[in-house]
Order: sequence, then C-alpha cells, then structure tokens
Amino acid sequence: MNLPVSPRARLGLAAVAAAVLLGALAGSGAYTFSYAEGLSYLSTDPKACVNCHVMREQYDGWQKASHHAHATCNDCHVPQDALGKYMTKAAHGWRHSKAFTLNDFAEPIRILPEDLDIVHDNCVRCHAGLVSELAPPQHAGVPGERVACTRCHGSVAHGPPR
Amino acid sequence: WSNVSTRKDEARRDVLRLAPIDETTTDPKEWGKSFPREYDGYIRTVDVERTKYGGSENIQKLDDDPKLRAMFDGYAFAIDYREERGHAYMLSDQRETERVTKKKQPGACLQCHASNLVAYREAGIAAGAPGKLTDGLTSKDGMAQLMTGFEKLCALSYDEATKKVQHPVSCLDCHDPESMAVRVTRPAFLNGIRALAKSEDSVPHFPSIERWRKGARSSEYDPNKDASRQEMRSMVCGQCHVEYYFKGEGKVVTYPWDDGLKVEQIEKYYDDAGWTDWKHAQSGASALKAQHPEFELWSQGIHARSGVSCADCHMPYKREGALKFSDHQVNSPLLHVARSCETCHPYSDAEVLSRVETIQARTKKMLDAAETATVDLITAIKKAKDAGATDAQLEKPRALQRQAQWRADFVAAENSMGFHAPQEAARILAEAVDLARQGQIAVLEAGVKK
Amino acid sequence: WSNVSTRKDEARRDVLRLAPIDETTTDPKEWGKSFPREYDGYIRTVDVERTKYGGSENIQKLDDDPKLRAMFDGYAFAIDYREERGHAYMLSDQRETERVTKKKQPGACLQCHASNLVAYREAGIAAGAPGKLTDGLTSKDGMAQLMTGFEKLCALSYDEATKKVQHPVSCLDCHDPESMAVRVTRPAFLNGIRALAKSEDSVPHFPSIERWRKGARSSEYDPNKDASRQEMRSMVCGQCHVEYYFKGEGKVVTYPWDDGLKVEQIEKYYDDAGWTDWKHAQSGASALKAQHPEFELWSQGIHARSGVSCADCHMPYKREGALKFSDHQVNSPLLHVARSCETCHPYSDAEVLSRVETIQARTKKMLDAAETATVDLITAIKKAKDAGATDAQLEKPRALQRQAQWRADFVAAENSMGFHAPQEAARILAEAVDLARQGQIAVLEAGVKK
Ligand code: HEC
Ligand code: HEC
Ligand code: HEC
Ligand code: HEC
Ligand code: HEC
Ligand code: HEC
Ligand code: HEC
Ligand code: HEC
Ligand code: HEC
Ligand code: HEC
Ligand code: HEC
Ligand code: HEC
Ligand code: HEC
Ligand code: HEC
Ligand SMILES: [Ca+2]
Ligand SMILES: [Ca+2]
Repeated sequence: MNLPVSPRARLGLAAVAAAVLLGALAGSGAYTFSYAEGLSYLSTDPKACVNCHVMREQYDGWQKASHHAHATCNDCHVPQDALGKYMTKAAHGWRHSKAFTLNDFAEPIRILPEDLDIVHDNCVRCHAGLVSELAPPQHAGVPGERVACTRCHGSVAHGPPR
Repeated sequence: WSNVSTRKDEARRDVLRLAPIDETTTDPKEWGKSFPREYDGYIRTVDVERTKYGGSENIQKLDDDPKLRAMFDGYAFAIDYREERGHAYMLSDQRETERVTKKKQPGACLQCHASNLVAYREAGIAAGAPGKLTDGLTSKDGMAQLMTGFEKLCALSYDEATKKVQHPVSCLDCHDPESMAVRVTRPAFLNGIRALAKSEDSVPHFPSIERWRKGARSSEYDPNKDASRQEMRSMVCGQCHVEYYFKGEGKVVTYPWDDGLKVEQIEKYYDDAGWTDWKHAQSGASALKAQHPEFELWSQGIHARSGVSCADCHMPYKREGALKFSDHQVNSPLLHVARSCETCHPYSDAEVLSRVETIQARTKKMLDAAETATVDLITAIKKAKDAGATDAQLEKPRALQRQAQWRADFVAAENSMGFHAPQEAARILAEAVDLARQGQIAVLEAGVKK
Repeated sequence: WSNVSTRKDEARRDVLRLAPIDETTTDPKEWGKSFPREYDGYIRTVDVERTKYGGSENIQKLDDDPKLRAMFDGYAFAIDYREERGHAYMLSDQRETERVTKKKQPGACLQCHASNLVAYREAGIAAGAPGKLTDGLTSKDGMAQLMTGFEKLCALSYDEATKKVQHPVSCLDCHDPESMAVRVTRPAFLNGIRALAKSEDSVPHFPSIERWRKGARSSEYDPNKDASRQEMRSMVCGQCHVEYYFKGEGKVVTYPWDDGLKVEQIEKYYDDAGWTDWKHAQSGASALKAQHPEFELWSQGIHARSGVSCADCHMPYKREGALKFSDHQVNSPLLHVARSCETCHPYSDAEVLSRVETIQARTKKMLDAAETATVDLITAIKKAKDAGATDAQLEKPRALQRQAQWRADFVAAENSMGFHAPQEAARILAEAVDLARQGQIAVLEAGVKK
C-alpha cells in the first residue's frame, strides 16, 4: 500500500489545521491536550493511549489478545505511510481530547467506519502474502467491497468482548 | 479541563466505609452511605417506564389479555394479575394485590418479596437454632438459624408474617456486609440448586455444577462456596425469578428442580408429586399455574450457554468519570441497550431493538395461538360437561388441558416474551398448541350428544 | 527463518493464468490449471460423509421417514426422494432419479443442476438474440442471449435438454472468467431478486436492496451491479437453494418472491396465482411441495442479519502453506467447525457441535409433531371421504391440509434442520401443527357418519 495522498490523508490535513488553530485560540484546549498527555499520540507506546482511562478496556484486551506480541496500537490504528500517519494522529488527538474534555461521546465507544478502513489496510499490509487471493478488490467501485478481516478475526486485537 | 483532573482523582479513590454495616443492617440507606452510586440506582427502581412487552407499569394483565381470565378461572390469578415492576414495589405490591386481600395466603409468600434475613434468623433463634444474629450468614450457625426460621415463617399466615419485615429486597439480601461479595440467601434456592446439581439435567451454563457432579460429592453443592462470580451474577436473581410451589402443610417454598429445569421436567416433578394448583372452574381439570420462570428459560438459551448473566443485561456497568459500577436500577434492558447489549453486539440502538422486537413478535404470535387453543379446549370441555359428559369421558381432555395450559402459561408467565431463549419458548408453545388441539379432538371423539 | 522467507516469496507471487479461460470454458479442469487449490476442493465434492441430520449420503428419505410417503402421495416425491449430496453429483443424480425416469419432466429442471450458461446462450443466439458467445455474460447482448435461451430450454423435454449440458455447476457459473469476481447467472434468480426488491418484505440482510429501494428506481435492481461482495457470497447460492415452481405452459423456472421470502408470503403468492403442485391422492387436497428453501430460511435468521454469508460457513477459508483460499468442497459445516464457526465462536469443537445439536434436536422433535399431525389430518379426510363426505364438507379440512403441509414441508425440505433460523423454523412448525389439528377438528365437526 503506497498510495499518494489519499482522500483520507487530505481530511487529516484539514483536521490538523483545525486542531492547531483551535488549540491556539482556546487555552483550555491546549491544557487538556498536554495534561491528558495528548502529545503522547506521537509516540508508539501503547501506554500513551491508556492515559485516557476510557481506553482502558481496549488496552487490557490488547494485552491479553494474540497481537500483543505482534502489533501495537499504532500499527493498526494509524496509516503507515509517513504523511497519513501524522495526519491521522493529529486528527485523533484532537478529536479524543475534545470528546474526553466535553465528556460528550457515546459509550461503548466504537470505531468509526473510516478508522476501520485504516485498520483493515493494516491487516492486509502485514498479512499481504497470506491473503493475496482474497484481499484484492474483486468487485471494484462498489461500497463495502472488501470482506472485512474483523468479521471473522474481530478478537485478535482486543480479545472477545468482555 | 476540570473534568479531566476530577476524573484522575476519582480513578485513585478507594471505597470509604462511611457507616458501619453488618448482618443486621436491613435498611438500605445505611449501606447507601458507603455506596452512594449503587444506592442511587437501587432507589430509582421506583421509576415507571413501559416497553412494548415489558416495562414497569403495573397494568392489569387480565384486561390486556382476557384469555387469561378464562385460563385461570377459579384461581386467585383470575382476580388480580399485573405486569410486575421495579424492586422498590415488591413488598407493597404483594400486600395490596387482591390475591392477598381477597384470598388467604401463607407467610411463604414473603420469601421473595422482602428483606427477610433478619426476620428468618430471629425466628430461627427463637425456635432454638444456635448462635447469634451477628454471626456470618453463611457460617454453620447462621445457616441453621436461617433454615429453621424460614420454615417457621412460611407456615404463618401472610398477615402475621408480613408484620415482621419492612423493606423490599435490600443490600443485605444480595451482599455479604463484610466483603460486599454477592451471595445467595434464599432457603428455597439453596435447597433447589442442590437438587438440581443431583439431577441429570445438562447445565452447561453452570460449570461449577458440572464440576461438582464429577467430584467426590462428599458434601452438597453450595453456590456460596462452589459457584464462580459470573455464575453468582445469575444465581442471585434465580433465587426469586423462578417457578415455585408451597410444599405440604408447612407451606414450604419449594423449587421443583429434582428432574431439571426444562418445562417437561418440572411437569414430571408435579405429576410425580400429585401436585395441582387448583381445579379449573369451567372444565374441572387439575391445572398448574406457572410463575415467572425467567431463570429456567434463560437456562435453555444461548446467552446462558455463552456465560452471559442476568446482571450483564439487567445491571450493566455504568461509568461515572473513571468509576465503573453496576447499575442497581434493575429494569428492562431495552431502556438502555447501549450499556446492556452493545458491549457485545456492536450495532446501533435501532438495530438491537429491532432484533429483540423480531424475536418477541414471533413469540407473541405463537403465544396468542397457544392461549387461543387452550381456551378453545376449556370451552369444549365445559360444553361437553354441560351436555352430560362423564368424568371418564373427560379424563383425557382434562389431562391434555393440564399439559397444554402449563406450557402456554410457562411462556406467558415468563417475563421476556421469549427473548431469554427464543427457540425453546417456541418449542414449548408448539407443544402447547398441539396438546390443546388434541384435547378438542378427544372431546369430539368422546362423542357426547348435544 | 528459512520458512519465513519461503513464505514471503510465495506471498509475492501473483496468480499465474496457466490456461486461457473465457465465457465458453465450461470444463472446470481448464480453470483448475490456474486455480489448483479451488479446483481440488471442487472435485472433492464427490466425498460422502454423514452428519446426524445432513451430510452427503444419498439415503432414501422416504424410508427414513415414512410419514413423507403419506404426505406426498400421488406426487413424484413419493417415488424417490433422497438426501442431497455434493455438487459433483447434481447432474447425474437428476438424470437418475426415478422422479425423472418414471415421470416426464421439463428442461426447466436443468437450471440448477448443470453448467448451462453456454447451452442457454447458444439456444438464445439460435433464437435470434444479438451478439456472440464470447461477449461478457453481463453485457447487454450476453444477458439477452441468456434470457432467451433459458426460456427455450425450459420448455423442452428433460431428455432433450439434458443432452445439451455436460458438467455440474462449474467455475463459469459462479465466476467472471476475466476478474474471477463472483457473479450470479441464474435467470430465475435475476428475475426473482428483482421482484423481491420491489416487494415490501424487510431485508435487513441485503443493504444494497434497501439502498435501491430508497433510490430513484430508474433501473431495475441488479445484483451483479448493486450487491456488495459480501452479499454476493450468499446470493450466488440463493440462485439454486430456493423454493421454485414452473410457471405456465413454457415451464419457466420462477421464484415466488413477489410478496417476500417468508413462508406465508410465498403461500400468498401461490394462492393468488391459483397454483397447486398436485392433488393429494388420499385426501384430494390441492397441495404444495416445498423445495430446499435454504436461502429463504437463512434470510430470517440472526446470521443473515449479522452479515454472515453462506460462503462463510460452507466455503470457509483454508490455509495451505502461506496462502489462504476459499474451500470449494462445499458441504456440511459440521465436518469442519474449526474453520466454519470458530473464528466467530471461540469454543471447542465439542461445544460448537453441541450447540448445533441442541437446535437441530428441538427442530426435529417439532417437525415430527407437525408431520404426524399432517398425516393424522390426511387420514381423517380420507376416512371421511370413504364414509361419503361431500366436497363441500371437506373443503375446510382440505384447505387446512394445504396450509399445514406447506409449513411442515417447508422446514423438512429445508436442509439445515432448522439451524439457519431456529426460532423462525419453530414458528412455522407451531403454525403447521395448529392448522393440521384444526383440520381434524373440522372433519369431526362436519359430522360424517361412519
Ligand atoms: C485524551 C484522551 C485519549 C487518549 C490519550 C486516547 N484516546 Fe482514544 N478515545 C478517547 C475518547 C474520549 C474516545 C471516544 C470518542 C469518540 O467516540 O469519538 C476515543 C475513541 C477511540 C477510538 C474509537 C473512535 C474512532 O476514532 O474510531 C479509537 C480507535 C481510539 N480511541 C484509539 C486510540 C488510540 C490508538 C490511542 C493512542 C494512540 C488513543 N485512542 C488515545 C480518548 C482518548
Ligand atoms: C492488531 C490490530 C490492533 C491493535 C494492535 C490495536 N487495535 Fe484497537 N482496534 C482494532 C480493531 C480491528 C478494532 C475494531 C473492533 C471491531 O470492529 O470489532 C479496534 C477498535 C478499537 C477501539 C474502539 C472500540 C471498538 O470496539 O470499536 C479502541 C478505543 C481501540 N481499538 C484502541 C486501541 C488501543 C488503545 C490499542 C493499544 C493498546 C489498540 N487499539 C491496539 C485493531 C487493533
Ligand atoms: C504490524 C503487523 C501486523 C498487523 C497490523 C496485523 N497483524 Fe496479524 N499477525 C502479525 C504477526 C507477526 C502474526 C504472527 C505470525 C503469523 O501468523 O504470520 C500475526 C498473526 C495473525 C493471526 C493468527 C493468530 C491469531 O491470532 O489467530 C491472525 C488471524 C491475524 N494475525 C489477523 C490479523 C488481523 C485481522 C489484523 C487487523 C485487525 C492483523 N492481523 C493486523 C502481524 C500483524
Ligand atoms: C469469513 C471468515 C474470514 C475472513 C473474512 C478472514 N479470515 Fe482469516 N482466517 C479464517 C479462517 C477460517 C482461517 C483458518 C484457516 C485454516 O486454518 O485453514 C483464517 C486464517 C487466517 C490467518 C492465519 C492464521 C494462523 O493460524 O496462522 C491470518 C493471518 C488471517 N486469517 C488473516 C486475515 C486477514 C488479514 C483477513 C482480511 C483480509 C482475513 N483473515 C479475513 C477466516 C476468515
Ligand atoms: C442477554 C440479555 C439478558 C439476559 C442474560 C437476561 N435477560 Fe432478562 N430480559 C432481557 C430482555 C431483552 C428482556 C425484555 C424486556 C422488555 O420486553 O422490555 C428481559 C426481560 C426480563 C424481565 C421482565 C422485565 C420487564 O421489563 O418487565 C425480567 C424479570 C427478567 N428479564 C429477568 C431476568 C433474569 C432473572 C435473568 C437471569 C436468570 C435474565 N433476565 C437474563 C435481557 C436479558
Ligand atoms: C428477593 C427476591 C428477588 C430477587 C433476589 C431478585 N428479584 Fe427481581 N423481582 C422480584 C419481585 C418480587 C419483582 C416484582 C416487584 C413488583 O412487581 O412489585 C421483581 C421484578 C424484577 C424486574 C422487573 C422490573 C420492571 O421494571 O418491570 C426485573 C427486570 C428483575 N426483577 C430482575 C432481577 C435481577 C436481574 C435480579 C438479580 C440481580 C433480581 N431481579 C433479583 C424479586 C426478586
Ligand atoms: C419464588 C419467589 C416468589 C414467591 C414465593 C412469591 N413471589 Fe410474587 N413475585 C415474584 C417475582 C420474581 C415477581 C416478578 C415477576 C412476575 O410478576 O412475573 C413477583 C411478582 C408478584 C406480584 C406483582 C405482579 C402480579 O403478579 O400481580 C405480586 C402481586 C406478587 N408477586 C404476589 C405474591 C404472592 C401473593 C405470593 C404468595 C402466594 C408470592 N408473590 C410469592 C417472586 C415470588
Ligand atoms: C437483587 C440483588 C442486589 C441487591 C438488592 C443489591 N445488589 Fe449490589 N450488586 C448486585 C450484583 C449482581 C452485583 C455485581 C456483583 C459482581 O459483579 O460480582 C452488585 C455489585 C455491587 C457492588 C460492587 C460494585 C459494583 O457496582 O459492581 C456494590 C458496592 C454494591 N453492589 C452495593 C449495593 C448496595 C449499597 C445495595 C443496596 C442499596 C445493593 N448493592 C443491593 C446485586 C444486588
Ligand atoms: C456479555 C456479552 C453479551 C451481552 C451483554 C449480550 N449478548 Fe446477545 N449474545 C451474546 C453471545 C455470546 C451470543 C451467542 C452467539 C455468539 O456466540 O455470538 C448472543 C446472541 C444474541 C442473539 C442471537 C441469539 C438469539 O437468541 O436469537 C441476539 C438476538 C442477542 N444476542 C441480542 C442481545 C440483546 C438484545 C442484548 C441486551 C439486552 C444482548 N444480546 C446482550 C453475548 C452477549
Ligand atoms: C452460520 C453458518 C451457516 C450459514 C451462514 C449458512 N449455513 Fe447452511 N448449514 C449450516 C449448518 C450448521 C448446517 C447443518 C449441517 C448438518 O446438519 O450436517 C447447514 C446445512 C445446509 C445444507 C445441507 C447440508 C448437508 O450436509 O446436507 C445446505 C444445502 C445449506 N446449509 C445451504 C446453505 C445456503 C444456501 C446458505 C445461504 C443462503 C447457508 N447454508 C447459510 C450452517 C450455515
Ligand atoms: C447451480 C445450482 C447451484 C448453485 C449455484 C449452488 N448449489 Fe448447492 N447444490 C445444488 C444441487 C442441485 C445440490 C444437490 C446435488 C445432489 O444431491 O446431487 C446441491 C447441494 C449442496 C449442498 C449439500 C452437500 C452435501 O454434502 O449434502 C450444500 C451444502 C450446498 N449445495 C451449498 C451451496 C452453497 C454454499 C452454494 C454457494 C456457494 C451453492 N450450494 C450453490 C445446486 C446449486
Ligand atoms: C431452483 C433450483 C432447482 C430446480 C429448478 C431443480 N432443482 Fe433439483 N435440487 C436443487 C437443489 C438446491 C438441490 C439440493 C437440495 C435438496 O435436495 O433439498 C436439489 C436436489 C435434487 C436431487 C437430489 C435429492 C433428491 O431430491 O432426491 C434430485 C434428484 C433433483 N434435485 C432433481 C430435480 C428435478 C427432477 C428437477 C425438475 C423437476 C429439479 N431437480 C429442479 C435445485 C433445483
Ligand atoms: C457454487 C459457486 C462456485 C463455484 C462452482 C466455484 N466457485 Fe470459486 N468462489 C465462490 C465463492 C462464493 C468465492 C468467494 C468469493 C469472494 O469472497 O468474493 C469463490 C472464490 C474463488 C476464488 C478467489 C480466491 C478464493 O479462494 O477465495 C477463486 C480463484 C475461485 N473461486 C476459483 C474457482 C474455480 C477454479 C472453480 C471451479 C473449479 C470455482 N471457483 C467454482 C463460488 C464458487
Ligand atoms: C462470520 C461470523 C460467524 C460465523 C462464521 C458463524 N457465526 Fe454463528 N453467529 C454470529 C453472529 C454475529 C451471531 C449473532 C449473535 C451475535 O451478534 O453475536 C451468531 C449466532 C449464533 C448462534 C446463536 C443464534 C442461534 O441461532 O441460536 C449459534 C448457535 C451460532 N451462531 C452457531 C454457529 C455455528 C455452528 C457456525 C458454523 C457452522 C457459526 N455460528 C458460524 C457470527 C458467526
Ligand atoms: Ca415489568
Ligand atoms: Ca446433504
């Protein structure tokens, strides 16, 4: 997967701009971002994510699940091309800080469709060999064209629910 | 940001015991001082909210579904039979139902409608049981007090017995005051689950029972010792949400589980015991009344088998800041599917509700058919009787009525409209309809002249 | 680590087309040269292995369950009716069944038992359809050839038609030879799914239909364009594993989906069309025969609703070396629950099998009851007829037989013993038993003298 700047990355770019702008305008936002260890988004240490206790369940699940030894949060949740990577991190960082501060998000938290796309691409990236016959789009151009890995392997990352 | 720092604080806070509690503390307010979140939910069981087939409005079921009046003719349930509501009401609803005010009932009724541990134990001590009231309930003496007092109170009249209690089910009934661990305290349940363990019914949802069966069996199965925490999260509800009868002169609350938890195993128990709840006023059949077999039906379902407990759905975790606790506002999960269901089923609220509705609507349709067939049979027997049919001619139809009605009622009296075990509920109703229609055929074949 | 690098090599290898394939390549061997793993599985559908309620041994169902002989009396299914087996046998089994050798059948039968695309298209071209055989099947011309030829071949006699085909369902029937994408090619399915899209039946398991319904509807719903890949993984099977009838003089294979996929919606379709499969030899009822409604029953189940496709369970992924591919040995998932079920349900083989057995055993018990009741009704009507009952007196019982038998047979003819939608299968059987017993009551109430 070495796409040029994808539509997703462009979205990320907009979000980064928004984050910087709003961050500068609203001091409290900046405070949240650092106090809640928002900058740790830029690290690959999974502990960075549990700085928010709402991530605790996923973190605990990951520690026990099969991919603990193979992949950290960012291996799955962030696109691996250099640009997409920081775009996504910034966008997530901003969105999560905002949600956490305002406490206005719905629980259980659930992955967004566009973020599941990122994860899917990462599954395929690591397992390209194995799934080369299954993963290429066979029916291109129609929404929902992949057979999502997580439909069958939903628990490899965070274990079974509860 | 104040939000963030408050929550970091919360995450670090341990439980402070702000008021002493022990085996004598029946008043939930005292417990609430140390556990305010649980207490808040607990008292909110006064809330009244309806769902399509459940919820907490105590509407008269007999008006809602007039077939029930015909089915229960001659029995107290044909007088007053309501949709049940939150735990907060259990004691007052029992005191006020016309089944109690218009008919004589025993103290046995109290086993499931009150915080009665202290009352039982006091009666036990008065009757000579060893030890004192502050002994741990599950200690040998505590248990002796409980079991003795329980039998004493069952035998009293309801009016006498109910004076000895003040609160609906309370913290003490479900929790060890020292460790706060969940415990089971209902004598009939302790007896019943022991009998179930000894039976041959398969119980894949209770690994501790399967383990006990394979073991030496040197002591009886005891949930407070043997069951896992996850199992306890269902057994604590299975103490009351079960079919029961009052055994013998002493009116001892008894769970008919010697052969197992399935509808025909319970029927066999009653048949073997020669038990009949009442003689049907129209048909003269020896009928049975089913009562809230939630625990039994759930036991046949895929959720039980997958280790999903009553508390998982009816007391889902709730988050306040960094703290997670069990929602003690026990009610219909359909009022909060996000917390109750979506941790396991990651769909939208609308999708989850629609899945439940599909299951419940199918059940409702079959239930209507089964009740209709039962009422048709009752009418047929009555007509034949009026036309001069003999008891011998009516023996088979009446036996079929008993069987059919038992099954239809089992699903009707269960409170999830089939959700707790959809295919099993459907199977039971298919049998009900078959038996009831066979009963009509038997009446016609008896060939009574009109 | 040498292992790792070998695998990395293999991983990078693209599929090599070792032999040319196009729209005229019916022989699977040619495809097998490029796709050996899929081909290996495909040819292994000759394997014969039994499961408790399914599997691949072509035992005589009529001996296994003699009630079926009574139910189908007067129809070809009372002569020879076997457990179905692997795809490899579909053409020879059809040619050899006594339903074909002892009764006259039309070419329509072939739609689901052979690799027939080329035969259809050739017949279409001969009848004047535009274009040539190598045009893409889903091109305008390709489709015109297909639909014209399909109608031609349906109308032929079976003996004539079957000469035009050589292979059971083959790669070409399910795959686009260029992209290898799965496609649907059965004319009756293309017509049927269009009708379903226009109906009001709710189809939460086919989001593309729900999308089409909300859209402009400027063109008809076309699965090859509109359906997602995941939907196609079920539709490709729904081409054949469905209830059907032969419409009109032309014997056009038709799927009765105008009102929806549920048992009573299909019944309504047949009632409205005045359709009857045969007059029952014993009772004289206008009866219906249900045939393999796997797609319809699956549609009512929780797996369909959760996006689980036929291929997920019946063609699970298989790993060989460093490659994963779809197992083309289509058979009972119970022969490989580890791959078929356990990626989603992480339990032991024994536990998964036991869950299925619980569901199937419940269904089997209800099915027996429904069939028994149906046969009881047939016997009752016959007796009454023999005793001189008039057609007027038997009208209601016969109508009830049609309804009851349709339902019992719907579940019996479906091949998962209820697994594809346990509660729905149970609901259907509960209705069957109710209707059949009501039929007996109607006979008795008609009061024919013996
Ligand atoms: C500032 C606190 C905080 C930190 C740090 C944090 N998260 Fe989150 N995260 C949240 C909140 C709050 C939500 C719920 C918001 C929502 O649903 O939009 C959330 C939602 C999510 C979601 C689901 C919604 C989506 O965006 O798809 C994912 C995935 C996620 N986080 C991953 C991560 C990863 C990976 C990290 C570490 C790199 C991380 N989070 C660090 C607070 C945080
Ligand atoms: C191997 C890949 C992988 C790794 C490693 C991983 N995740 Fe995930 N994560 C996923 C997938 C896949 C989902 C979507 C789950 C689903 O659809 O069932 C997800 C979902 C989430 C969600 C949203 C909750 C939900 O169920 O939708 C959060 C929050 C999250 N991950 C956080 C984290 C954190 C924090 C870490 C590191 C401790 C992490 N993830 C590591 C693959 C991964
Ligand atoms: C950073 C690389 C990486 C990513 C991203 C990744 N995996 Fe893996 N995965 C591995 C490695 C390494 C192994 C172990 C070796 C092997 O089997 O190839 C593995 C093993 C597996 C296994 C077999 C073991 C098990 O748990 O059953 C499955 C299935 C699997 N991965 C699926 C997924 C899915 C689904 C995703 C996306 C949600 C994913 N992987 C993302 C590297 C990765
Ligand atoms: C429909 C179900 C399904 C889907 C979708 C699916 N898989 Fe699998 N996967 C399986 C099964 C079944 C196996 C085991 C095959 C075997 O053992 O023969 C498997 C095996 C694997 C393995 C190897 C496991 C091992 O034991 O080493 C990996 C890695 C893997 N899958 C990754 C993926 C990725 C990446 C995707 C998405 C492109 C994906 N899978 C999509 C069902 C699925
Ligand atoms: C998987 C989730 C789940 C589990 C486990 C579960 N229930 Fe339920 N329960 C439900 C649903 C859904 C309903 C239907 C509520 C409605 O119709 O409003 C229900 C209904 C009820 C009702 C009637 C509620 C009302 O609103 O009137 C009672 C009482 C009940 N359950 C008790 C139990 C008991 C006792 C257990 C364990 C033995 C149990 N449930 C296990 C989901 C569950
Ligand atoms: C001591 C007996 C007892 C115990 C223990 C008990 N219940 Fe109940 N429960 C009742 C009674 C009695 C009612 C009906 C109260 C009324 O209608 O006045 C009830 C009502 C309910 C309702 C209906 C609420 C509504 O809104 O309609 C639900 C749901 C319920 N219980 C679930 C549970 C669960 C889950 C547990 C275990 C955590 C449990 N119960 C433990 C006796 C008990
Ligand atoms: C084995 C436990 C148990 C016993 C014993 C018991 N109840 Fe209940 N009762 C329940 C449960 C659980 C509910 C809530 C579920 C329901 O109503 O179906 C309930 C609900 C009720 C209700 C409210 C709904 C209604 O039926 O109108 C009344 C009133 C009531 N019981 C009266 C009585 C009386 C009177 C007796 C004694 C004859 C009695 N109960 C004995 C467990 C019990
Ligand atoms: C009908 C039974 C029942 C009653 C009454 C009850 N609880 Fe609970 N309680 C439970 C169950 C079940 C759990 C979950 C236990 C577990 O997961 O091990 C629980 C958990 C708790 C916990 C542990 C933390 C948590 O929230 O999960 C506390 C503290 C608690 N209850 C306090 C109380 C207090 C205070 C009262 C009285 C106001 C009370 N309970 C009444 C059944 C009950
Ligand atoms: C702790 C996990 C958990 C919770 C909470 C839970 N479920 Fe389930 N549910 C399961 C499992 C496990 C299955 C069995 C299938 C499987 O293995 O995935 C299942 C099966 C189902 C099914 C299909 C089986 C059937 O009976 O038709 C439905 C529908 C369903 N759940 C709805 C609900 C609803 C509604 C709720 C909340 C009231 C709920 N579930 C709560 C885990 C859960
Ligand atoms: C969730 C898994 C699952 C899905 C999805 C599923 N099936 Fe099945 N199917 C089964 C099981 C389990 C059986 C029972 C096999 C047995 O009894 O040996 C079965 C049985 C069958 C049989 C009979 C097999 C035999 O051994 O005789 C056929 C034919 C069939 N299914 C076709 C389909 C079709 C067509 C679809 C989609 C429309 C479908 N199935 C979807 C699991 C599934
Ligand atoms: C062209 C028609 C056609 C298509 C397309 C088709 N089938 Fe079949 N299928 C049949 C016929 C005919 C048989 C019975 C063959 C026999 O008994 O000789 C059969 C048999 C089966 C069996 C029974 C095998 C056994 O061992 O008993 C299963 C399972 C099955 N099919 C599943 C599927 C699935 C899954 C798909 C889609 C991936 C599918 N079929 C596509 C016509 C078809
Ligand atoms: C709509 C598709 C379709 C049509 C049309 C069709 N079949 Fe089949 N046939 C199937 C499927 C699917 C199976 C496997 C499932 C089963 O046997 O229930 C099957 C199985 C069979 C079997 C093996 C099992 C048995 O019933 O003995 C025979 C023989 C058979 N068909 C003969 C015929 C004949 C003769 C006709 C024409 C009168 C015909 N088929 C028309 C789809 C079809
Ligand atoms: C009854 C229908 C059917 C027949 C016949 C069939 N296939 Fe498939 N095939 C499928 C399905 C369904 C898939 C999964 C497609 C997807 O996931 O999009 C598939 C997938 C494939 C793939 C993609 C890789 C994989 O394994 O998932 C190849 C290659 C393939 N088939 C080759 C063949 C060959 C070669 C033949 C003939 C020997 C054949 N198929 C016959 C239904 C069929
Ligand atoms: C691709 C995922 C997937 C596969 C493969 C799958 N299932 Fe399921 N299964 C589900 C989902 C999703 C549900 C619905 C409940 C839920 O949401 O967890 C379910 C529900 C069930 C249930 C409970 C509902 C019912 O009908 O009683 C059983 C039992 C079950 N599955 C057995 C099986 C068996 C056996 C197989 C293999 C033949 C299988 N499943 C294959 C995902 C799957
Ligand atoms: Ca209620
Ligand atoms: Ca078979």
